[in-house]
Amino acid sequence: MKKKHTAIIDVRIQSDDFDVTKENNKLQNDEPGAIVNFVGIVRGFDEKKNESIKSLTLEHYPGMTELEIENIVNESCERWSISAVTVIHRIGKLLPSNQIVFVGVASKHRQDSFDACNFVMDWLKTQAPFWKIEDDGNKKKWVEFNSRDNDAVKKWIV
Amino acid sequence: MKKKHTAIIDVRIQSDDFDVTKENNKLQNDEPGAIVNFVGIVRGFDEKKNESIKSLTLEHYPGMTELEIENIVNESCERWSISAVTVIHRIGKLLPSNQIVFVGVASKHRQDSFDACNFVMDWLKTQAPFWKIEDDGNKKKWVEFNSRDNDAVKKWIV
Amino acid sequence: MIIKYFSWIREHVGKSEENFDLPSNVTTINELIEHLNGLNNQYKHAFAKRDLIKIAVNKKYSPFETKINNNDEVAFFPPVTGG
Amino acid sequence: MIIKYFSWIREHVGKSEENFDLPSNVTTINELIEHLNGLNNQYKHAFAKRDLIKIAVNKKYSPFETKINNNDEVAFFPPVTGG
Repeated sequence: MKKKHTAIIDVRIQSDDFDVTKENNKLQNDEPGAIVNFVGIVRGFDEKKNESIKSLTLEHYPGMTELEIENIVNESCERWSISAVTVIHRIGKLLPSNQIVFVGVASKHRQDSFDACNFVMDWLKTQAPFWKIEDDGNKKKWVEFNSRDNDAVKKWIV
Repeated sequence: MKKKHTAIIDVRIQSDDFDVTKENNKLQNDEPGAIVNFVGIVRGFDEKKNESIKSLTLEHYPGMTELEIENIVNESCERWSISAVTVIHRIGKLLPSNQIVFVGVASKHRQDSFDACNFVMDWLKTQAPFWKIEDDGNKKKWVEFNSRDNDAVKKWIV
Repeated sequence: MIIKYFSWIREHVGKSEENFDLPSNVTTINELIEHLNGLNNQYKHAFAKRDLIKIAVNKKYSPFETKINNNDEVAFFPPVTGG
Repeated sequence: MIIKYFSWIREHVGKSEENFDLPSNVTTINELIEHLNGLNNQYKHAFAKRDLIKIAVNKKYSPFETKINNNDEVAFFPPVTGG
């Protein structure tokens, strides 16, 4: 049985930075008791390749990106009782320590927010059409898909 | 086997509000790739009692509160790879829509932050010596312990 | 010993903290509660529902059977409701 | 039809998008890739590793066997790396 869809959903793809406090204020619809945020941060070091990173640049598939993220968010709203969800993903050039992605979920009971936020991030990593290219100062390399991310979504497949 | 303890831990009990953006900036130790935040919000309605709430007031056991939260945070640092944890819990009088509690966890890999943040909140709810009294405008009532919270910690007991 | 009371237990007892000379025949939390119950009805009322009483000895959760001495800090409070 | 290319597939093909008249004998994604491979080595290079190619037809993930027609928007890209 599917839950009634009353969550306020906000999905944004933007080059601008975001402010978590402001985003949390917007999530305060329908008196949530709980807000869970995920913030992804650009790291300055690639452990797999043992290389430092000067910058990375993100491209995406406009139109499909929004559709995919909305599908994931809608699915999370069917699985958990949620009052509002915001997903922001930055594109363009980003530097180490920059914020890259925000997922904020508001709900009455905290476990719904924890699970839905985790679910949205896991699926976003495997489904949303973004691609990163890393610049170490000398050469640029496309980031390879991380198989950990395929493992991460398995916990949601029942 | 226990993990090496290198996380930066910050536990604060305060009447002042907090700013999630500022707290996240402080959590950016050791180049985390992921930050997960939990923010608890005062609700203006008690569903169990079907009553609106004008305000609530929190008291706690100074000294023991900090010890209990530090124990919980230390335990989370042994279970997951974490670079920094901040816990802020407000005391005194709070109004509906006010922030009441913040748990922020930074880590390299996102699942560590999700699990540790969830773990800290669940144990904080059952172990940290805080007590809430609700004021509906006419009378004040001590909030009763929620048995859901005892169920919530069971998932961490292995 | 210092005894601290919180939440509605504090309200029933009528104080948040007291300095208390532990009698030599009182050696456990259980015996302390019995002793206090004998002093007046406020304690009796506060301690009436044992399953709603949590105990900390020196700021650590402790069971009713815990041995105590006159240097300890003992606290009585209901199940917690923070977060 | 519109064909879009992303990430290193875009770099190999040398363009991000093209308008393409679908020949009548090309009815699936598999056949489209074979057809493009016959045009020049850039396509051949781009499509060399099938297990690294994801396909979207009209902005939805689709398998290699998907039937296509001249009104579709087809996109080729490697496994995603956002977040």
